[in-house]
Amino acid sequence: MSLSAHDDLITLGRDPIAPDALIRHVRQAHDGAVVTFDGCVRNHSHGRATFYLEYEAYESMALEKMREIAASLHTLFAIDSVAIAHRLGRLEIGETSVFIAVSAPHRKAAFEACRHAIDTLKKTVPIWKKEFFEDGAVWADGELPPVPAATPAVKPAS
Amino acid sequence: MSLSAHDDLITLGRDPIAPDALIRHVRQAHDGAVVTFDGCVRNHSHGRATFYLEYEAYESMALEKMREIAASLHTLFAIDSVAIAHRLGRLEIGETSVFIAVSAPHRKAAFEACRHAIDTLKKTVPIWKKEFFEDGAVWADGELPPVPAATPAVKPAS
Amino acid sequence: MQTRVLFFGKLKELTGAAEQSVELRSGATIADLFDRFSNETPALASYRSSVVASRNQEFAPWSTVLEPGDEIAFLPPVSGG
Amino acid sequence: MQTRVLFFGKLKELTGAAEQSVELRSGATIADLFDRFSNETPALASYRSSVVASRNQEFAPWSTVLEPGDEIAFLPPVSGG
Repeated sequence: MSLSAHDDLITLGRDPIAPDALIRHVRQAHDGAVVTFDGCVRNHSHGRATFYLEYEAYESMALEKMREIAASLHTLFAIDSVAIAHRLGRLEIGETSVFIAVSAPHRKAAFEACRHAIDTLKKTVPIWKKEFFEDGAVWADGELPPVPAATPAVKPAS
Repeated sequence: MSLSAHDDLITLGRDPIAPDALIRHVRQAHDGAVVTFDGCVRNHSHGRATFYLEYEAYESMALEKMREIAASLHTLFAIDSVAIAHRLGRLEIGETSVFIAVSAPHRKAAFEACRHAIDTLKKTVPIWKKEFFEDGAVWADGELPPVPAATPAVKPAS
Repeated sequence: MQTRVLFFGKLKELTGAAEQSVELRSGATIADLFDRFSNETPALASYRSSVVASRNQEFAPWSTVLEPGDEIAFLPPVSGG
Repeated sequence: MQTRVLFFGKLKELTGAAEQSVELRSGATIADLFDRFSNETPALASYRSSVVASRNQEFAPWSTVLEPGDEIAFLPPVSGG
Protein backbone atom coordinates (compact mmCIF):
# COMPACT_ATOMS: atom_id res chain seq x y z
CA MET A 1 0.00 0.00 0.00
CA SER A 2 1.26 3.43 -0.86
CA LEU A 3 0.00 6.95 -0.28
CA SER A 4 1.37 9.49 -2.74
CA ALA A 5 1.58 13.26 -2.39
CA HIS A 6 -1.94 13.47 -3.80
CA ASP A 7 -3.38 11.08 -1.26
CA ASP A 8 -3.76 8.45 -3.96
CA LEU A 9 -4.01 4.81 -2.91
CA ILE A 10 -1.99 2.26 -4.91
CA THR A 11 -1.98 -1.43 -4.00
CA LEU A 12 -0.70 -4.71 -5.41
CA GLY A 13 -1.35 -7.92 -3.51
CA ARG A 14 -2.88 -11.37 -3.33
CA ASP A 15 -5.94 -10.57 -1.21
CA PRO A 16 -9.30 -9.92 -2.88
CA ILE A 17 -9.76 -6.29 -3.91
CA ALA A 18 -12.32 -4.29 -1.86
CA PRO A 19 -13.80 -1.70 -4.26
CA ASP A 20 -15.79 0.05 -1.52
CA ALA A 21 -12.66 0.99 0.41
CA LEU A 22 -11.02 2.36 -2.74
CA ILE A 23 -14.11 4.42 -3.59
CA ARG A 24 -14.39 5.78 -0.05
CA HIS A 25 -10.74 6.78 -0.29
CA VAL A 26 -11.20 8.96 -3.39
CA ARG A 27 -14.73 10.33 -2.83
CA GLN A 28 -14.70 13.73 -1.08
CA ALA A 29 -17.28 16.47 -0.47
CA HIS A 30 -15.82 18.69 -3.21
CA ASP A 31 -16.19 15.97 -5.88
CA GLY A 32 -19.07 15.88 -8.32
CA ALA A 33 -18.08 12.66 -10.08
CA VAL A 34 -16.48 9.32 -9.33
CA VAL A 35 -15.75 6.96 -12.24
CA THR A 36 -14.64 3.41 -11.58
CA PHE A 37 -13.27 0.60 -13.73
CA ASP A 38 -13.61 -2.98 -12.54
CA GLY A 39 -11.63 -5.51 -14.56
CA CYS A 40 -13.15 -8.94 -13.95
CA VAL A 41 -12.13 -12.46 -14.86
CA ARG A 42 -14.26 -13.52 -17.83
CA ASN A 43 -15.43 -17.10 -18.20
CA HIS A 44 -14.07 -17.29 -21.75
CA SER A 45 -11.14 -16.12 -23.83
CA HIS A 46 -10.70 -16.45 -27.60
CA GLY A 47 -13.74 -18.71 -27.74
CA ARG A 48 -12.50 -21.16 -25.08
CA ALA A 49 -13.92 -21.66 -21.59
CA THR A 50 -11.52 -20.24 -19.00
CA PHE A 51 -11.05 -22.20 -15.76
CA TYR A 52 -9.09 -19.61 -13.84
CA LEU A 53 -6.25 -17.11 -14.20
CA GLU A 54 -2.92 -16.57 -12.53
CA TYR A 55 -1.25 -13.18 -12.36
CA GLU A 56 2.40 -12.62 -11.58
CA ALA A 57 4.32 -9.35 -11.41
CA TYR A 58 7.75 -7.81 -11.08
CA GLU A 59 6.26 -6.50 -7.87
CA SER A 60 8.45 -3.59 -6.84
CA MET A 61 8.64 -2.23 -10.40
CA ALA A 62 4.92 -2.78 -11.00
CA LEU A 63 4.01 -0.83 -7.88
CA GLU A 64 6.31 2.01 -8.94
CA LYS A 65 4.79 2.08 -12.46
CA MET A 66 1.29 2.17 -10.96
CA ARG A 67 2.35 5.14 -8.80
CA GLU A 68 3.72 6.87 -11.90
CA ILE A 69 0.39 6.39 -13.66
CA ALA A 70 -1.49 7.95 -10.75
CA ALA A 71 0.93 10.89 -10.63
CA SER A 72 0.60 11.45 -14.39
CA LEU A 73 -3.21 11.59 -14.12
CA HIS A 74 -2.90 14.67 -11.89
CA THR A 75 -0.83 16.46 -14.51
CA LEU A 76 -3.06 15.42 -17.44
CA PHE A 77 -6.57 15.81 -16.00
CA ALA A 78 -8.41 18.08 -13.55
CA ILE A 79 -9.01 15.32 -11.03
CA ASP A 80 -9.10 15.06 -7.27
CA SER A 81 -7.69 11.64 -6.39
CA VAL A 82 -7.01 8.15 -7.67
CA ALA A 83 -7.06 4.60 -6.31
CA ILE A 84 -5.55 1.72 -8.28
CA ALA A 85 -5.46 -1.87 -7.04
CA HIS A 86 -4.18 -4.92 -8.92
CA ARG A 87 -4.41 -8.46 -7.62
CA LEU A 88 -1.85 -11.26 -8.05
CA GLY A 89 -2.00 -15.04 -7.76
CA ARG A 90 -4.88 -17.30 -8.71
CA LEU A 91 -8.17 -15.59 -9.61
CA GLU A 92 -11.47 -17.34 -10.21
CA ILE A 93 -14.15 -16.42 -12.77
CA GLY A 94 -15.95 -13.22 -11.76
CA GLU A 95 -13.24 -11.99 -9.42
CA THR A 96 -11.76 -8.51 -9.81
CA SER A 97 -8.18 -8.44 -11.11
CA VAL A 98 -7.86 -4.66 -11.29
CA PHE A 99 -9.94 -1.81 -9.90
CA ILE A 100 -9.48 1.90 -10.56
CA ALA A 101 -11.45 4.75 -8.99
CA VAL A 102 -11.01 8.41 -9.95
CA SER A 103 -12.77 11.36 -8.33
CA ALA A 104 -13.05 14.83 -9.85
CA PRO A 105 -15.13 17.99 -9.58
CA HIS A 106 -16.57 17.26 -13.06
CA ARG A 107 -17.30 14.05 -14.95
CA LYS A 108 -15.24 14.61 -18.09
CA ALA A 109 -11.93 14.55 -16.23
CA ALA A 110 -12.99 11.54 -14.13
CA PHE A 111 -13.92 9.50 -17.23
CA GLU A 112 -10.83 10.44 -19.22
CA ALA A 113 -8.43 9.86 -16.33
CA CYS A 114 -9.92 6.46 -15.44
CA ARG A 115 -9.74 5.32 -19.06
CA HIS A 116 -6.19 6.63 -19.41
CA ALA A 117 -5.17 4.82 -16.22
CA ILE A 118 -6.29 1.36 -17.33
CA ASP A 119 -5.03 1.83 -20.91
CA THR A 120 -1.61 2.85 -19.60
CA LEU A 121 -1.53 0.12 -16.96
CA LYS A 122 -2.09 -2.52 -19.64
CA LYS A 123 0.81 -1.14 -21.69
CA THR A 124 3.46 -0.32 -19.10
CA VAL A 125 3.02 -2.19 -15.81
CA PRO A 126 5.07 -5.42 -15.55
CA ILE A 127 2.27 -7.84 -14.71
CA TRP A 128 1.57 -11.08 -16.59
CA LYS A 129 -1.58 -13.15 -16.90
CA LYS A 130 -1.64 -16.90 -17.47
CA GLU A 131 -4.94 -18.32 -18.67
CA PHE A 132 -5.88 -21.86 -17.63
CA PHE A 133 -8.19 -23.84 -19.92
CA GLU A 134 -9.45 -27.40 -19.79
CA ASP A 135 -6.62 -28.53 -22.07
CA GLY A 136 -3.73 -26.46 -20.83
CA ALA A 137 -2.51 -22.97 -20.04
CA VAL A 138 -1.13 -20.06 -22.04
CA TRP A 139 0.44 -16.72 -21.21
CA ALA A 140 -1.99 -14.09 -22.47
CA ASP A 141 -0.99 -11.98 -25.45
CA GLY A 142 0.30 -8.70 -24.14
CA GLU A 143 1.81 -5.41 -25.09
CA LEU A 144 5.49 -4.56 -25.27
CA PRO A 145 6.11 -1.50 -23.08
CA PRO A 146 7.76 1.48 -24.77
CA VAL A 147 11.44 1.79 -23.86
CA PRO A 148 13.23 5.15 -23.77
CA ALA A 149 15.72 5.71 -26.58
CA ALA A 150 19.37 4.97 -25.89
CA THR A 151 21.38 7.89 -24.54
CA PRO A 152 25.10 8.12 -25.41
CA ALA A 153 26.75 5.40 -23.33
CA VAL A 154 28.73 6.67 -20.35
CA LYS A 155 31.60 4.36 -19.46
CA PRO A 156 31.27 3.40 -15.79
CA ALA A 157 34.12 4.60 -13.58
CA SER A 158 35.04 1.12 -12.38
CA MET B 1 -38.20 -0.01 -11.19
CA SER B 2 -38.19 -1.38 -14.68
CA LEU B 3 -36.61 -4.39 -16.34
CA SER B 4 -36.14 -3.99 -20.08
CA ALA B 5 -35.67 -6.69 -22.71
CA HIS B 6 -31.93 -6.56 -22.02
CA ASP B 7 -32.34 -7.11 -18.31
CA ASP B 8 -31.36 -3.51 -17.66
CA LEU B 9 -32.38 -1.92 -14.37
CA ILE B 10 -33.77 1.63 -14.51
CA THR B 11 -34.99 3.41 -11.37
CA LEU B 12 -36.15 6.87 -10.34
CA GLY B 13 -37.12 7.50 -6.74
CA ARG B 14 -36.60 9.31 -3.48
CA ASP B 15 -34.72 6.61 -1.55
CA PRO B 16 -30.91 6.68 -1.40
CA ILE B 17 -29.28 4.93 -4.34
CA ALA B 18 -27.56 1.60 -3.58
CA PRO B 19 -24.64 1.29 -6.03
CA ASP B 20 -23.77 -2.25 -4.94
CA ALA B 21 -27.15 -3.59 -6.00
CA LEU B 22 -26.86 -1.89 -9.40
CA ILE B 23 -23.36 -3.28 -9.93
CA ARG B 24 -24.43 -6.80 -8.91
CA HIS B 25 -27.27 -6.51 -11.40
CA VAL B 26 -25.02 -5.83 -14.41
CA ARG B 27 -21.94 -7.87 -13.49
CA GLN B 28 -22.01 -11.36 -15.05
CA ALA B 29 -19.48 -14.16 -15.55
CA HIS B 30 -19.05 -13.35 -19.24
CA ASP B 31 -18.10 -9.71 -18.54
CA GLY B 32 -14.53 -8.50 -18.45
CA ALA B 33 -15.27 -4.90 -17.52
CA VAL B 34 -17.71 -2.88 -15.44
CA VAL B 35 -17.54 0.91 -15.61
CA THR B 36 -19.56 3.02 -13.20
CA PHE B 37 -20.36 6.71 -12.94
CA ASP B 38 -21.36 8.16 -9.57
CA GLY B 39 -22.72 11.71 -9.71
CA CYS B 40 -22.39 13.19 -6.23
CA VAL B 41 -23.63 16.40 -4.63
CA ARG B 42 -20.66 18.79 -4.47
CA ASN B 43 -20.24 21.19 -1.57
CA HIS B 44 -19.88 24.16 -3.90
CA SER B 45 -21.24 25.49 -7.19
CA HIS B 46 -20.01 28.52 -9.14
CA GLY B 47 -17.80 29.48 -6.22
CA ARG B 48 -20.57 29.43 -3.62
CA ALA B 49 -21.01 26.96 -0.76
CA THR B 50 -23.96 24.66 -1.50
CA PHE B 51 -26.25 23.72 1.41
CA TYR B 52 -28.26 21.02 -0.32
CA LEU B 53 -30.03 20.23 -3.60
CA GLU B 54 -33.55 19.36 -4.59
CA TYR B 55 -34.34 17.34 -7.70
CA GLU B 56 -37.75 17.17 -9.33
CA ALA B 57 -38.80 15.30 -12.45
CA TYR B 58 -41.58 14.76 -14.92
CA GLU B 59 -41.44 11.28 -13.50
CA SER B 60 -43.20 9.08 -16.01
CA MET B 61 -41.48 10.77 -18.97
CA ALA B 62 -38.09 10.79 -17.22
CA LEU B 63 -38.29 7.06 -16.57
CA GLU B 64 -39.21 6.44 -20.19
CA LYS B 65 -36.31 8.61 -21.43
CA MET B 66 -33.92 6.73 -19.13
CA ARG B 67 -35.18 3.44 -20.59
CA GLU B 68 -34.62 4.81 -24.09
CA ILE B 69 -31.03 5.71 -23.19
CA ALA B 70 -30.37 2.19 -21.92
CA ALA B 71 -31.91 0.67 -25.06
CA SER B 72 -29.81 2.93 -27.30
CA LEU B 73 -26.60 1.84 -25.57
CA HIS B 74 -27.21 -1.72 -26.74
CA THR B 75 -27.45 -0.58 -30.36
CA LEU B 76 -24.43 1.74 -30.14
CA PHE B 77 -21.94 -0.30 -28.08
CA ALA B 78 -20.98 -3.95 -27.59
CA ILE B 79 -22.17 -4.04 -23.99
CA ASP B 80 -23.83 -6.61 -21.78
CA SER B 81 -26.17 -4.69 -19.48
CA VAL B 82 -26.93 -1.33 -17.95
CA ALA B 83 -28.26 0.02 -14.65
CA ILE B 84 -29.29 3.66 -14.31
CA ALA B 85 -30.68 5.17 -11.11
CA HIS B 86 -31.60 8.81 -10.48
CA ARG B 87 -32.73 10.16 -7.15
CA LEU B 88 -35.35 12.85 -6.52
CA GLY B 89 -36.16 15.12 -3.57
CA ARG B 90 -33.72 16.70 -1.16
CA LEU B 91 -30.08 15.52 -1.37
CA GLU B 92 -27.31 16.42 1.04
CA ILE B 93 -23.65 17.08 0.22
CA GLY B 94 -21.85 13.87 -0.75
CA GLU B 95 -24.99 11.93 -1.59
CA THR B 96 -25.38 10.23 -4.97
CA SER B 97 -27.88 11.87 -7.32
CA VAL B 98 -27.28 9.57 -10.27
CA PHE B 99 -25.50 6.24 -10.66
CA ILE B 100 -24.81 4.37 -13.89
CA ALA B 101 -23.20 0.94 -14.23
CA VAL B 102 -22.38 -0.69 -17.56
CA SER B 103 -20.94 -4.18 -18.04
CA ALA B 104 -19.29 -5.44 -21.21
CA PRO B 105 -16.94 -8.15 -22.42
CA HIS B 106 -14.28 -5.47 -23.07
CA ARG B 107 -13.47 -2.15 -21.44
CA LYS B 108 -13.74 0.19 -24.42
CA ALA B 109 -17.46 -0.42 -24.88
CA ALA B 110 -18.12 -0.16 -21.14
CA PHE B 111 -16.35 3.22 -20.89
CA GLU B 112 -17.94 4.68 -24.00
CA ALA B 113 -21.45 3.49 -23.13
CA CYS B 114 -21.27 4.78 -19.55
CA ARG B 115 -20.04 8.17 -20.74
CA HIS B 116 -22.69 8.32 -23.44
CA ALA B 117 -25.40 7.43 -20.92
CA ILE B 118 -24.64 10.27 -18.51
CA ASP B 119 -24.05 12.80 -21.31
CA THR B 120 -27.39 11.90 -22.88
CA LEU B 121 -29.22 11.83 -19.55
CA LYS B 122 -28.10 15.37 -18.84
CA LYS B 123 -29.41 16.54 -22.21
CA THR B 124 -32.67 14.70 -22.60
CA VAL B 125 -34.18 13.46 -19.33
CA PRO B 126 -36.77 15.84 -17.80
CA ILE B 127 -35.22 16.26 -14.35
CA TRP B 128 -34.46 19.61 -12.72
CA LYS B 129 -32.03 20.52 -9.97
CA LYS B 130 -32.51 23.42 -7.56
CA GLU B 131 -29.41 24.53 -5.67
CA PHE B 132 -29.83 25.91 -2.16
CA PHE B 133 -27.21 28.39 -0.90
CA GLU B 134 -26.95 30.40 2.31
CA ASP B 135 -28.62 33.37 0.63
CA GLY B 136 -31.24 31.72 -1.53
CA ALA B 137 -31.91 29.11 -4.16
CA VAL B 138 -31.59 28.91 -7.94
CA TRP B 139 -32.61 26.43 -10.59
CA ALA B 140 -29.37 25.08 -12.07
CA ASP B 141 -28.44 26.05 -15.62
CA GLY B 142 -29.46 23.21 -17.85
CA GLU B 143 -29.64 22.02 -21.42
CA LEU B 144 -32.58 22.34 -23.76
CA PRO B 145 -33.45 18.87 -25.08
CA PRO B 146 -33.49 18.46 -28.86
CA VAL B 147 -37.02 18.34 -30.27
CA PRO B 148 -37.90 16.40 -33.43
CA ALA B 149 -38.69 18.56 -36.45
CA ALA B 150 -42.32 19.29 -37.18
CA THR B 151 -44.07 16.79 -39.46
CA PRO B 152 -46.88 17.98 -41.76
CA ALA B 153 -49.84 18.61 -39.45
CA VAL B 154 -52.60 16.06 -39.65
CA LYS B 155 -55.98 17.59 -38.87
CA PRO B 156 -57.58 15.56 -36.10
CA ALA B 157 -60.79 13.82 -37.11
CA SER B 158 -62.87 15.45 -34.38
CA MET C 1 -61.42 20.03 -26.26
CA GLN C 2 -59.88 19.30 -22.87
CA THR C 3 -56.09 19.39 -22.50
CA ARG C 4 -54.01 18.62 -19.43
CA VAL C 5 -51.03 20.96 -19.04
CA LEU C 6 -48.00 20.45 -16.79
CA PHE C 7 -45.31 22.94 -15.77
CA PHE C 8 -41.95 22.10 -14.21
CA GLY C 9 -39.07 23.86 -12.47
CA LYS C 10 -38.96 27.63 -12.95
CA LEU C 11 -42.12 27.53 -15.09
CA LYS C 12 -44.10 25.92 -12.29
CA GLU C 13 -43.02 28.71 -9.95
CA LEU C 14 -44.07 31.37 -12.48
CA THR C 15 -47.50 29.94 -13.19
CA GLY C 16 -48.06 28.99 -9.58
CA ALA C 17 -49.38 25.56 -10.53
CA ALA C 18 -47.83 22.26 -11.52
CA GLU C 19 -50.88 21.07 -13.41
CA GLN C 20 -53.89 22.70 -15.07
CA SER C 21 -56.68 21.61 -17.33
CA VAL C 22 -57.76 23.92 -20.15
CA GLU C 23 -60.45 23.99 -22.82
CA LEU C 24 -59.11 24.66 -26.31
CA ARG C 25 -60.65 25.06 -29.78
CA SER C 26 -60.08 22.20 -32.19
CA GLY C 27 -56.96 22.76 -34.32
CA ALA C 28 -55.06 24.64 -31.63
CA THR C 29 -51.31 24.02 -31.48
CA ILE C 30 -48.84 23.73 -28.60
CA ALA C 31 -47.73 27.29 -29.47
CA ASP C 32 -51.32 28.52 -29.07
CA LEU C 33 -51.47 26.82 -25.68
CA PHE C 34 -48.27 28.49 -24.49
CA ASP C 35 -49.51 31.89 -25.73
CA ARG C 36 -52.65 31.46 -23.71
CA PHE C 37 -50.68 30.92 -20.50
CA SER C 38 -48.38 33.82 -21.41
CA ASN C 39 -51.43 36.08 -21.54
CA GLU C 40 -52.34 35.06 -17.99
CA THR C 41 -48.71 35.12 -16.76
CA PRO C 42 -46.77 37.65 -18.89
CA ALA C 43 -43.40 36.65 -17.34
CA LEU C 44 -43.74 33.30 -19.13
CA ALA C 45 -43.35 34.92 -22.56
CA SER C 46 -39.70 35.80 -21.96
CA TYR C 47 -38.95 32.10 -21.39
CA ARG C 48 -40.42 30.98 -24.72
CA SER C 49 -37.02 30.49 -26.38
CA SER C 50 -35.70 28.39 -23.50
CA VAL C 51 -38.66 26.07 -23.15
CA VAL C 52 -39.42 22.82 -24.95
CA ALA C 53 -42.78 21.11 -25.01
CA SER C 54 -43.78 17.49 -24.80
CA ARG C 55 -46.97 15.86 -25.98
CA ASN C 56 -47.92 12.63 -24.25
CA GLN C 57 -44.39 12.39 -22.86
CA GLU C 58 -42.56 12.80 -26.16
CA PHE C 59 -40.74 16.00 -27.11
CA ALA C 60 -42.91 17.80 -29.66
CA PRO C 61 -42.47 20.88 -31.89
CA TRP C 62 -44.48 24.03 -31.20
CA SER C 63 -46.53 23.50 -34.35
CA THR C 64 -47.98 20.21 -33.08
CA VAL C 65 -51.79 20.24 -33.37
CA LEU C 66 -53.45 19.13 -30.14
CA GLU C 67 -55.83 16.22 -29.94
CA PRO C 68 -58.47 15.53 -27.30
CA GLY C 69 -57.06 14.09 -24.12
CA ASP C 70 -53.46 15.17 -24.82
CA GLU C 71 -51.07 15.68 -21.93
CA ILE C 72 -48.83 18.65 -22.75
CA ALA C 73 -45.86 19.65 -20.60
CA PHE C 74 -43.68 22.76 -20.77
CA LEU C 75 -40.10 21.97 -19.78
CA PRO C 76 -37.28 24.37 -18.94
CA PRO C 77 -33.69 23.32 -19.73
CA VAL C 78 -33.11 19.99 -18.00
CA SER C 79 -30.45 19.71 -15.29
CA GLY C 80 -30.53 16.16 -13.98
CA GLY C 81 -27.44 14.12 -13.28
CA MET D 1 31.21 -7.48 -12.08
CA GLN D 2 28.19 -9.08 -10.43
CA THR D 3 24.72 -8.57 -11.97
CA ARG D 4 21.38 -9.82 -10.71
CA VAL D 5 19.09 -11.00 -13.51
CA LEU D 6 15.34 -11.61 -13.31
CA PHE D 7 13.07 -13.44 -15.76
CA PHE D 8 9.28 -13.27 -15.83
CA GLY D 9 6.37 -15.05 -17.47
CA LYS D 10 7.26 -17.19 -20.48
CA LEU D 11 10.96 -16.27 -20.14
CA LYS D 12 11.08 -17.64 -16.61
CA GLU D 13 9.67 -20.93 -17.87
CA LEU D 14 12.27 -21.10 -20.67
CA THR D 15 15.28 -20.38 -18.49
CA GLY D 16 13.93 -22.46 -15.61
CA ALA D 17 14.81 -19.79 -13.06
CA ALA D 18 13.20 -16.56 -11.89
CA GLU D 19 16.46 -15.09 -10.69
CA GLN D 20 20.15 -15.61 -11.41
CA SER D 21 23.38 -13.88 -10.56
CA VAL D 22 26.07 -13.61 -13.22
CA GLU D 23 29.62 -12.35 -13.50
CA LEU D 24 30.18 -9.98 -16.45
CA ARG D 25 33.15 -8.12 -17.87
CA SER D 26 33.17 -4.37 -17.36
CA GLY D 27 31.53 -2.53 -20.27
CA ALA D 28 29.03 -5.29 -21.04
CA THR D 29 25.57 -4.17 -22.20
CA ILE D 30 22.09 -5.50 -21.57
CA ALA D 31 22.24 -6.99 -25.09
CA ASP D 32 25.42 -8.87 -24.14
CA LEU D 33 23.68 -10.21 -21.07
CA PHE D 34 20.71 -11.48 -23.08
CA ASP D 35 23.05 -13.11 -25.62
CA ARG D 36 24.78 -14.95 -22.83
CA PHE D 37 21.51 -16.47 -21.62
CA SER D 38 20.53 -17.23 -25.24
CA ASN D 39 23.71 -19.30 -25.58
CA GLU D 40 22.68 -21.36 -22.54
CA THR D 41 19.01 -21.51 -23.57
CA PRO D 42 18.80 -21.26 -27.38
CA ALA D 43 14.98 -20.96 -27.34
CA LEU D 44 15.39 -17.54 -25.72
CA ALA D 45 16.91 -16.07 -28.88
CA SER D 46 13.66 -16.31 -30.82
CA TYR D 47 11.97 -14.11 -28.20
CA ARG D 48 14.54 -11.30 -28.50
CA SER D 49 12.22 -9.02 -30.54
CA SER D 50 9.34 -9.43 -28.10
CA VAL D 51 11.28 -8.77 -24.90
CA VAL D 52 12.06 -5.51 -23.19
CA ALA D 53 14.65 -5.05 -20.49
CA SER D 54 14.68 -3.02 -17.33
CA ARG D 55 17.66 -1.77 -15.33
CA ASN D 56 17.03 -1.07 -11.66
CA GLN D 57 13.27 -1.15 -12.34
CA GLU D 58 13.26 1.34 -15.21
CA PHE D 59 12.77 0.27 -18.82
CA ALA D 60 16.16 0.44 -20.51
CA PRO D 61 17.44 0.11 -24.11
CA TRP D 62 19.52 -2.91 -25.12
CA SER D 63 22.63 -0.73 -25.49
CA THR D 64 22.63 0.22 -21.80
CA VAL D 65 26.06 -0.42 -20.27
CA LEU D 66 25.83 -2.35 -17.02
CA GLU D 67 27.20 -1.09 -13.74
CA PRO D 68 28.19 -3.11 -10.68
CA GLY D 69 25.20 -4.14 -8.58
CA ASP D 70 22.63 -3.56 -11.34
CA GLU D 71 19.34 -5.45 -11.23
CA ILE D 72 18.39 -6.35 -14.80
CA ALA D 73 15.04 -7.90 -15.73
CA PHE D 74 13.87 -9.38 -19.02
CA LEU D 75 10.15 -8.79 -19.51
CA PRO D 76 7.82 -10.38 -22.07
CA PRO D 77 4.84 -8.34 -23.34
CA VAL D 78 2.86 -7.25 -20.27
CA SER D 79 -0.72 -8.44 -19.83
CA GLY D 80 -1.97 -7.05 -16.56
CA GLY D 81 -5.42 -5.57 -16.07
